[in-house]
Amino acid sequence: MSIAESLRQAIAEEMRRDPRVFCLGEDIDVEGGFGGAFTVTLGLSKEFGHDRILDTPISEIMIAGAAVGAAMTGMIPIADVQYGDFLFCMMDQLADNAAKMTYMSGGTVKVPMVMRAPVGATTRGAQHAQSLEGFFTHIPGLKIICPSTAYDAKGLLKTAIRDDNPVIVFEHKLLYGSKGNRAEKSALSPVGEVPDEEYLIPFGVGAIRREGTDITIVATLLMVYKAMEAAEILEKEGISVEVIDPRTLVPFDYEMVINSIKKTSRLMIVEEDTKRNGWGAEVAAQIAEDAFYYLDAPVKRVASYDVPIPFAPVMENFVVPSASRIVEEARSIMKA
Amino acid sequence: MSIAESLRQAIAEEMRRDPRVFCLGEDIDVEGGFGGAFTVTLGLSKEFGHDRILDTPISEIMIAGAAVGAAMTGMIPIADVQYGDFLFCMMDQLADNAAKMTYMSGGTVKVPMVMRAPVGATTRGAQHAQSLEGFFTHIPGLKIICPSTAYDAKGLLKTAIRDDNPVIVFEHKLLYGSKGNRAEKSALSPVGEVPDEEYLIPFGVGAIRREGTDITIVATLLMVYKAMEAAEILEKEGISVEVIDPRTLVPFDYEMVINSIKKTSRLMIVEEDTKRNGWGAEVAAQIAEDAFYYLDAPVKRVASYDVPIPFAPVMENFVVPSASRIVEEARSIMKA
Amino acid sequence: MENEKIVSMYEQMFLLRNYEDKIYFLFLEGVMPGTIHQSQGQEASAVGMLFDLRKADYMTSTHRPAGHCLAKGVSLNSMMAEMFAKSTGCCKGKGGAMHTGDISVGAIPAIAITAGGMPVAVGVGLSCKMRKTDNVVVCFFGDGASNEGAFHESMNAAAIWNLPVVFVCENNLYGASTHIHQVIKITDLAERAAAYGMSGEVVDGNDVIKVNDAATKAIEKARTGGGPSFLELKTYRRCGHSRNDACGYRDKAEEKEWFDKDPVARSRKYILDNKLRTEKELEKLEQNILQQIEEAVEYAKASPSPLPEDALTNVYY
Amino acid sequence: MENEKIVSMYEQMFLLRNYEDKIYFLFLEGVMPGTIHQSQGQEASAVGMLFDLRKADYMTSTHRPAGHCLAKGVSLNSMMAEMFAKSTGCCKGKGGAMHTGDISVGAIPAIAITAGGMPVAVGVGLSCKMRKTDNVVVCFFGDGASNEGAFHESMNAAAIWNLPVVFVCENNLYGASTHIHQVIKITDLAERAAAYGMSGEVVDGNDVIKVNDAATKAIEKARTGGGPSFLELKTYRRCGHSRNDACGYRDKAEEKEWFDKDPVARSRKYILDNKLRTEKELEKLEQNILQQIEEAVEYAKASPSPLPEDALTNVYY
Ligand SMILES: Cc1ncc(C[n+]2csc(CCOP(=O)(O)OP(=O)(O)O)c2C)c(N)n1
Ligand SMILES: Cc1ncc(C[n+]2csc(CCOP(=O)(O)OP(=O)(O)O)c2C)c(N)n1
Ligand SMILES: [Mg+2]
Ligand SMILES: [Mg+2]
Repeated sequence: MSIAESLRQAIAEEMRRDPRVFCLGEDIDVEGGFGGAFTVTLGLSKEFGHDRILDTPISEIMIAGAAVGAAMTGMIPIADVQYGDFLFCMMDQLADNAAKMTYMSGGTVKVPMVMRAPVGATTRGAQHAQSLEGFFTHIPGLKIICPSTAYDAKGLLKTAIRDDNPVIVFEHKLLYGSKGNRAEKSALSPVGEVPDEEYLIPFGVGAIRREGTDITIVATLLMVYKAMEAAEILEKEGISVEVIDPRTLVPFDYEMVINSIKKTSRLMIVEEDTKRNGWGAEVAAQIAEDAFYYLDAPVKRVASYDVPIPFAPVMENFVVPSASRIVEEARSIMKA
Repeated sequence: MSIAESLRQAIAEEMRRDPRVFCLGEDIDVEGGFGGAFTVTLGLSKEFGHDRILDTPISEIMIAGAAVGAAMTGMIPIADVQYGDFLFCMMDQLADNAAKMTYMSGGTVKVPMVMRAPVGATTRGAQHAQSLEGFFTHIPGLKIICPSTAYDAKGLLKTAIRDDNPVIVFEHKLLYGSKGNRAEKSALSPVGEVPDEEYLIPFGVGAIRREGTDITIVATLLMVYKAMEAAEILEKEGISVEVIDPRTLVPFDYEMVINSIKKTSRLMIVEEDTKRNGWGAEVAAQIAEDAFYYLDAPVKRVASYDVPIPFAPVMENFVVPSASRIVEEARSIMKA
Repeated sequence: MENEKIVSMYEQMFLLRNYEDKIYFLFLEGVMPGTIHQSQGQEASAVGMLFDLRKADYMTSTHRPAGHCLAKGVSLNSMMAEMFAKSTGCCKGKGGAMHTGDISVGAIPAIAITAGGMPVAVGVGLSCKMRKTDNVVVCFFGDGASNEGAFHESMNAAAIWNLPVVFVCENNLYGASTHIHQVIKITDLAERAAAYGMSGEVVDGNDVIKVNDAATKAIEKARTGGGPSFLELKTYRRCGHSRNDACGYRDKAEEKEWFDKDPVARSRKYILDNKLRTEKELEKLEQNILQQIEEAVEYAKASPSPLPEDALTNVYY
Repeated sequence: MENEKIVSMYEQMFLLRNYEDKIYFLFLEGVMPGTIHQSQGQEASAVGMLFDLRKADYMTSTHRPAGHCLAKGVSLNSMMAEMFAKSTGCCKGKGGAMHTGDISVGAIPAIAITAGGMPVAVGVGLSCKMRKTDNVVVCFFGDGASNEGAFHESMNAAAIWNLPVVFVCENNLYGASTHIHQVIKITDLAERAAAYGMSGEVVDGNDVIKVNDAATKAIEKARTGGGPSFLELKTYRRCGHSRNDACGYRDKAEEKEWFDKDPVARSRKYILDNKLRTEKELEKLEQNILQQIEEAVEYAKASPSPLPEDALTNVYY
């Protein structure tokens, strides 16, 4: 099953289970339309109707604010933004209202909402390419998840929908496996097993994608696959890489990473977000603080260079971390 | 001279020097009004008129976007946001337009604008208290400065106005020294010497506020003063603290910090921004990468706890780093 | 309108006025942290709009929330305690003067971002409709807020979805120090409703009876599936924008003109002129309210402060 | 209107149409990266609005910028090269299809955030006014964009400051897959101008002569200190919203009705009917344009690609 399909399944199952759950966003299921920019909500209105699969005007402030208001008063909105970049248009509602309402009210108000946002560079130019995780991990009160497989996408999204707090789901455009007109060139579109019986995946529990003994690589979303690709190559050179996918950034599974470092004593963080103050900076700083004495080498961050994402594929591919860049950095860490 | 006065002087001098320079913002110089929330622009319209000291509607998207458009076409806007928190309302214009225009245009367009934003917790509650540096250091294309003295405020702002790129100036509410009705309870309001002759301060050059041999503390804005206070106390215990004020976060004076660490081999970063993914995370990660072998102890970050800023002073004072917290952390680092 | 209702509304306005005056006094005494944005002069708006709401109905407010909150039923003691930053406050001392509220009585904790509460009100209205209740939401905001993008997106969404939202623009002529006619080119903000296919009406915001008439109509319309309305209440601040603001930006003649239209005094005069109560009866009732306010202050002062570590709780629900 | 102007406008529309058709063909061939948002069917808007602008005047555009850019004078070669992601592109290959422009001819690089270019246009207008020039800015945006907060804040600011901005809403009935009447409750978006004290006018956006008439009036007004105007051009996309969009959300009858009103065909017919040119003359002139497009493709293909490391330059000016 593709990630787009597993997300759709998660939404459908939760909407069947709980009448409070509904979706809102731009073009999420107009008749004859796209089902959202990446087909995740395609066809859901057939079963749930257009009242619960609510197509909105192009009004991001309202979409986020309406989700907050609905969540505070008995509903569980799943809001959709066509490209993660547009979260900037609703930043105030997410940072000042969604994230702070429970706290400002002294714990008397809850805001059980989900905000879904596609990220990643896909040769669309700088305003349709950003990975925004680092902006949102910096906001107390939000939970941040980033599923990289169909299995995780379904299990984590269902957990997010049942969480009493605002959760932002970062999904990667090249991992959806969107079909037809919405298919993405150069997409990876991993398909994965998704069991028929219901399951949930708790936040804050990472997944070891590959075991290794020389270097620990922490990566999310598309970068998990780049890291795995690099690990294959490095193995041939006798460098054994352990790849950890934290799956959620807030909360973050530091225990898993530190246990891995105890074994490898080397850490590389790979993120598509730009480097300066990306989520990797926090993880690197935290690990350097908590696991300082287990480390034989400095924590290495491989991230997009600190530039807006360029349009030309040759430049975009250079800016975003590639398997070969990961391989090179790994080699130099081993030399260190 | 107070920081508010030195900022006002910088603006006035640059407006006299260059007719392209103008100010815009809410309530920045209405007759009989406040001169901005912290009096920085008070009275400037007397000399420059209301065309160049432009009071705007409460329209943050427009304020930032208009600054971008004016900057692209021959003007040099200095935009004012009453509280830094409201930058979230204009986030898209700053992140997607101001920061990316030069790049997206292949270097053919310049955006010489200044965005002034007051930060810091002053018992106003969570929506009027945030320190947002960490959000903006994460945006490629912006320069970020944070003057903590009257001398720096004037010299850095003048440099910012003459810079061909968008510069965000973070100013601290408790350091302005705003007078009269706009005076802040529990403000520090440092007064400092400001020479009569013109001067500029280059970006990327920190200032050593105090020399020391045991621990290097990097702090900005209000935290510089908390760190100095802590240093006094620690000195009596025989712990010699070097306090570095980087003065600008993007670009950042890593050389000064690393040279200091070579001497002290211990680093503490103190920021009012919340810890997770604050600017301190980036500095800690970068130093842990570049100065790993000079460090005898993990880089320690002292920051606001990861919560929205609470209203009650007793809680606010607990959340925001205090001199005593810095002292305690310093002691434990020395034990490490 | 029944006479008892008029008297009850006066009582509430008297409470709001004297609560704010008391807060102002205490603030100047220095016993209260932060800042205050008070609503003296705008009591007819809060009371007239909210008097007929049910507990299950909702209200969203602004940085100037005290009147709205008291009129929606947030307890006087918990309001006062919040101002004193006590753990018995309606926000446990975590919210403060700009975020008071109590969801258990339908008062959404106030949002201090100008117009920031409007999209939230749309969501509340959407929720009322989706849950098939006949509850409504009254959304307060100021004249200055009507220039925010959030205003536009919220008005349009409520209109197309026919939501039970009553948008109430408290036009007190100023956004902080800026006169509304310096920042709009039209005469009445009510004209903006047409851009969304919504009905807009200008109301004398200093006459609680007129406000309440308009309110009951708009609320009934929303409750019965008639959709949103936009009411522009012309009113005025007797106080400064915040803290110790001398209002140097206001014309003294303008101030006098409006102070003469004081909603509380007008209502009191109406009651006496129409003999709904005698002077004596009114004084008794007023004493009673002043007494409650004093008790609220005592309650707040006697209440425990939060512990520093309490700051670490309630980040998540 | 002089006949030669009508012919010249037709030439430009023919260029825009065939440029887009060529791009579409090349895109399907797979030689172009990214996505495309094309403007076939909306040529009368770009050409009619911009034909009379001076080089020193400005234009802001959207995610659908090709027509606007070509009509404002961005060179055909540099447009084509940008689509091929070459370093000879108008944005050196860094911008891409959604950000084309050339400030040296007054074409602000396009902004792909819906309505995101509107506040920028306000700033450009402010700059034109503050620098005491008589330049104007034409600000393009779509029907869907009119529901963004940025639209509201920009319209109001331009109105109160009386800026030389001509707001042009290209109402092609859809925002992506969403019909405009599903997201607004009014009939014409032009009605929204009144909320800002601005004049608003509905124009047949598929008739280049009517568009140009409205344009010249609005531009003249802006140039002479008369302030901003709002024009709603009713038009239609012949193409999909982006890439290979089959437009399954559009009613076929609606499509037919609009395709019959094709602006390029109408203009051509007008020229022949009024004997401004003979069929032969038109074909010659059209061949010439098709030739230029082919040459642009050759130019683009022959142009050098940027180096990977070029990605690290131009972050700062
Ligand atoms: C987004 C945002 N911008 C600016 C402010 C600062 N501010 C607080 S109140 C206010 C004036 C609001 O005016 P109005 O909407 O008329 O409400 P009033 O104060 O008159 O009740 C301003 C500018 C804010 N809180 N939020
Ligand atoms: C802020 C923002 N939200 C959503 C999008 C995604 N998007 C791109 S074009 C578009 C439709 C715009 O419709 P309209 O304004 O009518 O312009 P048109 O495409 O019809 O030319 C949308 C929703 C975006 N680019 N920016
Ligand atoms: Mg007001
Ligand atoms: Mg459209």
